[in-house]
Amino acid sequence: ACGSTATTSESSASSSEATASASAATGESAGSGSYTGTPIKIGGIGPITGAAAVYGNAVKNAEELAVKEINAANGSDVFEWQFEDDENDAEKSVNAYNTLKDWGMQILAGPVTTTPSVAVAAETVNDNMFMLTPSASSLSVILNDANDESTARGNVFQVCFTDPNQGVASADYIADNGLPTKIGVIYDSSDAYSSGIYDKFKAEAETKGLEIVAAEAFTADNKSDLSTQLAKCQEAGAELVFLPIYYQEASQILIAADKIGYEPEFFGCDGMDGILSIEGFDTSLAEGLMLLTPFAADAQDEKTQAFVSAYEAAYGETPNQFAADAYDVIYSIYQAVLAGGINGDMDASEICDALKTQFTSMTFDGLTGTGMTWDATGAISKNPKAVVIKDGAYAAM
Amino acid sequence: MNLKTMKRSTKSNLITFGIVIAFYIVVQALSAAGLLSNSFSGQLVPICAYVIMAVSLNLTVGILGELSLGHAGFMSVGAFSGTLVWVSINSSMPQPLALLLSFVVGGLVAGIFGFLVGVPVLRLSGDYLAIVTLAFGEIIKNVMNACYLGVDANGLHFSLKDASSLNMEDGKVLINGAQGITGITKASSFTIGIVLVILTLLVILNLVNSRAGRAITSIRDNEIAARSVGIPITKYKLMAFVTSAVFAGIAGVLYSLNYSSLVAKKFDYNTSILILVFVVLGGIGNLRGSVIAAAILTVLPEMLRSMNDYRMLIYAIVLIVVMIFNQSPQMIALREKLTARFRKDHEAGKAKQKKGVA
Amino acid sequence: MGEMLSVKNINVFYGSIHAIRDVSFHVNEGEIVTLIGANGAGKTTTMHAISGLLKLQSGEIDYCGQTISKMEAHKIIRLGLAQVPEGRRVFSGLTVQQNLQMGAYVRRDGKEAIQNDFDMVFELLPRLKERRNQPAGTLSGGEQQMLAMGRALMCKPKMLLLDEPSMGLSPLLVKEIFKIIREVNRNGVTVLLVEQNAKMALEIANRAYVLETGTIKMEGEATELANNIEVRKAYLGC
Amino acid sequence: MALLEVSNLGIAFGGLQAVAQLDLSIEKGHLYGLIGPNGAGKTTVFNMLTGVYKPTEGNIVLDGKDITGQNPEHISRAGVARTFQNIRLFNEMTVLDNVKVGLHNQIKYNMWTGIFRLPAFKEKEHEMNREAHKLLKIFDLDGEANLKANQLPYGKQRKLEIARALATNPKLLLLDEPAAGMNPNETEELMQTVRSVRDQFGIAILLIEHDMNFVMGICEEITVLDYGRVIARGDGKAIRNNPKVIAAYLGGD
Amino acid sequence: MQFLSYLINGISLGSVYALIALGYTMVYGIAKMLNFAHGDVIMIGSYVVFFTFGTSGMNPILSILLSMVVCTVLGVVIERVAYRPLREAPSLAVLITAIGVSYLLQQVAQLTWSSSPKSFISVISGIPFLQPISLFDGQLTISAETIVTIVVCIVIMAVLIWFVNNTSAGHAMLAVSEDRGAAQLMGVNVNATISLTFAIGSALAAVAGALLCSSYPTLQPTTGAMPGIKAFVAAVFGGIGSIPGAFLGGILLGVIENLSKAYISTQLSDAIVFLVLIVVLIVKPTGLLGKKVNVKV
Ligand SMILES: Nc1ncnc2c1ncn2[C@@H]1O[C@H](COP(=O)(O)OP(=O)(O)OP(=O)(O)O)[C@@H](O)[C@H]1O
Ligand SMILES: Nc1ncnc2c1ncn2[C@@H]1O[C@H](COP(=O)(O)OP(=O)(O)OP(=O)(O)O)[C@@H](O)[C@H]1O
Ligand SMILES: [Mg+2]
Ligand SMILES: [Mg+2]
Repeated sequence: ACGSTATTSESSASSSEATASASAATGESAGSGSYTGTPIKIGGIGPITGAAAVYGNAVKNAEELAVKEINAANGSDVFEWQFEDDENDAEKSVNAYNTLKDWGMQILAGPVTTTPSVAVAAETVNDNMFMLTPSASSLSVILNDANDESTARGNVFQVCFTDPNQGVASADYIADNGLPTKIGVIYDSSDAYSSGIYDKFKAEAETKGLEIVAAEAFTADNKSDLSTQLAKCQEAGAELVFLPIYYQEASQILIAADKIGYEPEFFGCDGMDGILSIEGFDTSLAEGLMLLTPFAADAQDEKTQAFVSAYEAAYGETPNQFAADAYDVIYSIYQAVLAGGINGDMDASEICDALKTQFTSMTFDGLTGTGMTWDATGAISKNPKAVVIKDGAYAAM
Repeated sequence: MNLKTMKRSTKSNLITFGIVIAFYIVVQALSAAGLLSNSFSGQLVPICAYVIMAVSLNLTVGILGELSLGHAGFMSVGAFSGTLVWVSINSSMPQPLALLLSFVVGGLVAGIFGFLVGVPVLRLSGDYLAIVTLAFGEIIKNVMNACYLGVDANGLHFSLKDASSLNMEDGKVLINGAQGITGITKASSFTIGIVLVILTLLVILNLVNSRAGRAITSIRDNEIAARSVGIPITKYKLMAFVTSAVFAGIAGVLYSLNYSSLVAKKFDYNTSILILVFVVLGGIGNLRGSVIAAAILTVLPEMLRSMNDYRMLIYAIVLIVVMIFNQSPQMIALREKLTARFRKDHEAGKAKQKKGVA
Repeated sequence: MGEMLSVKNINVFYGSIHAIRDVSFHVNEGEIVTLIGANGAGKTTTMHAISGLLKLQSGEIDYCGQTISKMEAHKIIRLGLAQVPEGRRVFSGLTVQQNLQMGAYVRRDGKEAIQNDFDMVFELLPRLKERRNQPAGTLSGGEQQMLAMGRALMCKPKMLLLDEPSMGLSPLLVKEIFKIIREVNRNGVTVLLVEQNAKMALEIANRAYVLETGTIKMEGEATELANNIEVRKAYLGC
Repeated sequence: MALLEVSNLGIAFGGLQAVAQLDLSIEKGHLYGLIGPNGAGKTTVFNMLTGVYKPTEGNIVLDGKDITGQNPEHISRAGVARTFQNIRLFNEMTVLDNVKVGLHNQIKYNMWTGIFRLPAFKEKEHEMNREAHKLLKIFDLDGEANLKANQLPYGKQRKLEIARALATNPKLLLLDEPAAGMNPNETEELMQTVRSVRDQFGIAILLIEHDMNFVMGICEEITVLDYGRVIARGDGKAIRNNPKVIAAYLGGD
Repeated sequence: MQFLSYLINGISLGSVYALIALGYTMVYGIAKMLNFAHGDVIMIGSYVVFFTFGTSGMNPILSILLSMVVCTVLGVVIERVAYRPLREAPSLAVLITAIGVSYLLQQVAQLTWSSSPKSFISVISGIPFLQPISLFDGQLTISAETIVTIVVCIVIMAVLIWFVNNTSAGHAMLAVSEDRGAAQLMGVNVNATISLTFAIGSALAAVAGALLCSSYPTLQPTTGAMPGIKAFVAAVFGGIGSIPGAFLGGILLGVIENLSKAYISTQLSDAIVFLVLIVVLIVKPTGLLGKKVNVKV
C-alpha cells in the first residue's frame, strides 16, 4: 500500500518558500559547482501492471520526469535511472531488485507499495543499499520489528508519512477540530496500507474519546459492491465516515452514498488524493470531503504548478500524490548527493552510508511539504495538514 | 517383458532426477565462478517452490484426474503454520532442527487441510469439485487476511477482527492480518530447495509407479470400473489429495522462509492458476514436464523485463502460442511427422554411407 | 447402375499405427455391400474414413461423382451419406425423441415429412416409442442400438454406413434389423454393411469384401464368398 | 448351500419396474446363462448383483453372506467380478496395468513400501507382472501388453475386460455380452476360453449373451427374463423349444 | 426494513452476477470449456460503452449495441484463434489458453486506456424514463439499475431457454455438448455451432459489462476479473449448463454475500460465501438446478 501524509504548507507562504528551496537546492550545488562525477544509477520499483498499476505508473512517470529535469538542468547526466515492474508482489519485487542490482543500481527509489517494500527492504539491509520509498507507509518497511523502534533497518527511508502517523493524525485532527465524534470506518482489510492505518486510527480514537460506531471492511475480492458497508454505517448513525482507502473505492462509496441519500462527513487519507482527476467522476459528489494529503495538484505555488504542467505535458494525466512523493524522492536524493559530495564512482554501500548521514541531518523542501526531516529510523517528519474539497478543488482548512 | 516395463518407468524417473541434479551442479558451478546474475540466483528458491507445487498439483490433476483451482490454499496454510513455528523457535533451538520442524509442521498442517477438502471430493467430481477447491483457496486467503495472532505475558491472543481487538499489553504480534508475518529471519536456500524437490519427486514418482498409483490412475480413467474391481476409491482419492496437499505445504514453507515477510494475498486464486498453467503446459500427468515447465515459466517473465511495458503482454502471447503449439493435435501430428521423416532421412543417410563404404 | 461410392487405395494411420493399407473398393447404387473381417481388421476405421471422422493419409474417396475425402463430416452427411457408428454414440443426455430429431437435423423437407418418418421409425422399432421420453443414456444396450439405427433412418439417407448394427440385439431383433436393412435398400437406399454376423450379412448382401489387417484379401459376389471355403472357415465358423 | 442365492430381487426406476421378483441360485463351478429381449433387465440384474444399483426389494446372499445393497468395492472383494456391456477399460493405462489394477486386492503391499521401494516392492511387482501375463496369455493379449487399452480393437477390448475381472480372483464371474462384436470363429474361441477359465479357476460364471450358439453351447442352465420377470428356466434344449421364449425372444423361423 | 434494503443490495449485486453467469454458462455448458477470458470481454465491452456513451455522449442504447457488436467479434475471433486449434486437445489445455487470453485482454486494455480508473456513468441515467422505485415513503429505494438488470436477466434467460430448445441451432448446441463426433455425423457443423455459442456469450458479456459498471462504476483493466470468477462460481452453484440455474446461482450468490456482510462480518464475507457454496454442493453435488447425469452401466 501507499501513502504519505505530509501536507503542502499554506499556499500563500509555500509559493515563496518553495521557490526559495528550489533555488536553495541549486544554490547548494552552486557551491560545489553543478554535478560533474559519473552518473549515479538510481533504480525504481513498483507495480506497472495489474490492479495496482495506477500507483506504480504515477511513481514511474514522476521519477522519470525528475531525473530528466535534473540531468537537463545540470547539463551532464547526474542520474541514470531504470524502473522495474513488481506487479505489487513481494517475490516479483525482490526479483526486480536483483535485476536492478545486475544493472548496477546504486540507490533504490522504491518500491511503491507496502508488502513488496517490506520484502525488498530486508534485502537492501544485507547489501547496505540506500532505499527511499515514495509511498510505502507501513512501519515494517523501516523497522525489522514493527513494534520496536530499536530494530530500525537504518538504510531505509520514507518520503511518505507512516501509517501510525496517518491514523493518529487523522484521529487527532477529527477530535481537535470539533468534527463529529460518532464515526464509521470503511477500510480494505485485505490491504496492508488500509488496515494498517485503521488499526492505529482505532487505537488513537479511543484515547481521544471518539466513538467508532461502525468499522466495516471490504476486500479486493468484493469491493465492487460497497453499499452494504455504507448502509451499516448509516444504520449505526455514523456522522463522519473515515475512509483510509484509495480513491477509486472512495469514489464508489461517494456515489453509493449519494444513491441512498446518506450525507455524513467523509474524511480520507493520502490515498484519497487523485479522486478529483478520475475520468468521468462527478466531482460534485466529493464536495466537502476532507482529506490529509501532502499534495494538491491545483495548489498555486509555482513548484507544484511547474511539476503539474510538466507532468501533464509528458503523460497526459494529472499527477496524484504518488507522483508528487516520487518526485520528491528523486529531488531529495539529488539534494543529498550534492550536499554529501556523492558521485557514481563510489559503490552502493559507500553511497548508502553517505546518504544516511545526509538524510538524517538535512532538511528538504519539496512538493509534499517544506522543512521535511528524517530521524534515524528513516521515518519522515512533516506536519500533517488537512484540506477540504470546495467547488471541485482542494482548499486549506 | 515385465522387466522391460519396469525399466521403462524407472529409466524415465532417473532422467528426471538427472535433470534436477544436473541443474543443481551447473548452478553451483556458475555461482562458484561468480557467473550467476543476482536476478537468477534470486529466483532459485522460488523456482524450487513452484516445481514442488507443480509436481504435487500434477498428482491431483494429472494422476487422479480432478481439477483443483485452490492449490495455493494448501501452500498458504503450510507457509503460515511452518513460518509461525520458525519465527517462534528458531532463536531457541539449533537452526537445522528448527528448520526441519517448520517443514514438518507446514507439511502436516497442509495435509490436514487436504484431508478436510478431500471429504467433499468424495461426493463431488469434475467442475463442481474444481469450484470447491477454488472456494477453499479463497476462504483460506480471506481468513488469513483477517487473522490476527499475538503473544504476550499472558499467552496467545487471537482475533478475526483487527489488531487492537487482540488487546495485548505490548507483546509481539505474530500475524498481523493483511500485513501478515514480518521480520522473518530468512532460512531457505537453493540447496534446501533442491533437496525438497528431489524428495517430492521421489515420493510422488514412486507413489505413481506403484500399486497405489495404479489404483489412483484407474479411478481417473473409469471410476465405475475401478470400483468393480474392488478399488476403495475413497481411500485413494484422499491419499492423492492429502499427499499433494502435504507437498504444497512444504513448498509454502520453503517459499515463505525465502523472504522476510509473508502475506496471505500472495496465495490467491491467481497463484493456483499459475501452478495449473505449469502442470498443463508441462503435460497433464507428466511429472518431468511439470518440473521443466515450472522452472521455465518462473524465469520467463524475468527474462522479458527488457520489454518493460509490454512484458506481460508478451508473456500472455507466449503462453497462448506455446499452449497451441504443444497441445493442438495438428501440431503434435506435424511434429511426429517431422521427427519420423528426420529419422527416415537419418537412416537413409546411414544406408548411403554403408553403400559408400562397400 | 453406376458406382455410388468408390474408395481408391486409401491409407489411414493412428499416430504411427498403420491401420488401413491401400484399401480400394466400391459400392454401386442400390447395392448392399458388406465388409467382413476379424477384430482389428480395420472395418470401423474404414467406415470412419468414409464418413469423414478420420482423415486419410493418402488415397481418395468419391461419392456420387464428387471427392469427399477432404470434406468435413458434417458436409458429407448433407450429401445423404449417413452412418450408424460402432458403439451406438447416442446423445445420452437427450431423450429418445430428441435423438431422433437430431437424426433429421439436416433435413429441410418440412415438418410433416419428418413426422411421417417418426411414425415410420416408431413402427419399425416399437420399443423406442415406449421410451420416447427416456434419456437415451439410460436405455439398455439393445435399445440404444435401435435408437442409433432409427436416428440414421431419420435423415433419409441415399446411402447408409452400418457398423455392426446387430451388435447386442436379441435374435428376434437381429432378424428384425436385417429385415429393415433389406427394406430400406428396396426403397432405394444403398448400404455398406460391417457385420460380425457374416452369415446373415452375406445372405442379404449383393457383394462382399474381406478385410484382413488393414488390406482387402478377397472380394466377390456375396453368394460366392458365402460358399468359399476359406471364408466359411474364417468367418462363418463352419 | 449354493454359491449365490438371489431371492425376490427387484428394482424400479421411477415408474419403471425394470426387474421384479427374481429368484436365482448359482452353484460353484457351473455355467449359467441369462437371456431375454433387449431391455428385459439383464444388465440391471448384474448391476444389482455388483452393487452398482441398490435393489428396491429382495436380497442377495453370496457364500452365506448377505451382500444386498453393499457397495461395489465390498462386493468385488467378497468375490463377484464382472464385465460391462459397454466396455469400461482404463483407457489411458496399458493393457498390462489394466490387469494389474485387477490384482489390486490379490497381491498387496502398502503405500510406504511403494514410496520407499522397500524390498517387498520389487518382489510383489514381479509377482503381479507374472500373474498379469499369465492372464493375458489366456486371452492371447500378451502381445499387446504395452499398448494403451483404447488402442485395442473392440473384440480385444472385450477380452481384456474379462482378463481384468478374472484378476480379482472371483468366486462368481458375470459376463455381459462377452461375444458382442466377435465373429463366429472368435466366438467359438471365446467359448473355449470361458470353459477353460471355468475349469482352471473352478469358478461359477453367469453370462448374458444374445448369441444363441454361444449360450446354448456352454451354459448348463439358462434363465430367461422378459420385462424384468423370469419367463423360463432350464437347459439349452428346453429353452430353445419353449414357446414363450420363442415368441418373446428367439423368434420362430 | 433494514433487512429489506440489505436484501435488495444483495439482489442487485446478484442480478449482475446472474447476467454474467448466463453468458458464462452458455459457453460453459455447450463448448464444455471454462472461458476465463469472459470477464475480460466484459471489461472491454464496458470500455466501449464508457467511451461512446460516457465520453462522446452517444445514445446509450446505440452505444450498448455497438459494444455488443465489438464483443461478439472479439469473442468469435478469440475462439477461432486461441481455442479452436485445441478442439481435440484435453479440455484443460483450452482452459490455459483462456487464461492467456484473459491476461492478454487486460494488458491490451491497460496499454490502450492506461491503468488509471474511470468512473463509469450509468447508462440507465441516460434513459430518462427509467427512475428508481422508492417504497415505504422513501425508506427503501430500488435503483433503476437494479430493476433494469433483473428485467434484462429474466428476458435473456427466457430467450436463451427458448432458443436452445426450439431452434435447430439450439438443438445443434445440445448435440455438440453431448458428443461432438456423433453431432458431426448428424450433420452439425461443430465449429460453427461453437462459434455461435461464443458470439452469443460475448454479446451477453457486452450487456453485462454495461450494467455491471452502471451499478458499480469503477472501470479498470482488471474490472472484469473478479466478477468473472464470481459468475463462474454462480454458474456452477446453479448447476452447470442450466440456464435458470445460472440465474438463480447469481442472485443467491449476491444475496448471501450481502447478508453475510450485513449480519455476520464484513471482513469474512468472502469466506462465508464460499463456505455456504461448499456446503450446498456437498448436499447437492450437481448444483441447485443441475440435472443428475445418471450414467447407465
Ligand atoms: N484410437 C486408436 N488408436 C490407435 N490404434 C487404433 C485406434 N483405434 C483402432 N486402432 C487400431 O486400428 C486397427 C483397426 O481397428 P478397427 O477398430 O478399425 O478394427 P475393426 O475391424 O473395427 O475391429 P472390430 O471388429 O473389433 O470392431 C486395430 O489394429 C486397432 O488396434
Ligand atoms: N438408470 C436407469 N434409469 C432408467 N431406466 C433404466 C435405467 N437403467 C435401465 N433402465 C431401463 O431398464 C430396462 C432394463 O435395462 P437393461 O439394461 O437391464 O436391459 P438388458 O436386459 O440389459 O437389455 P440389453 O440386452 O439390450 O442390454 C431398460 O428398459 C432400460 O431402459
Ligand atoms: Mg469395429
Ligand atoms: Mg444389457
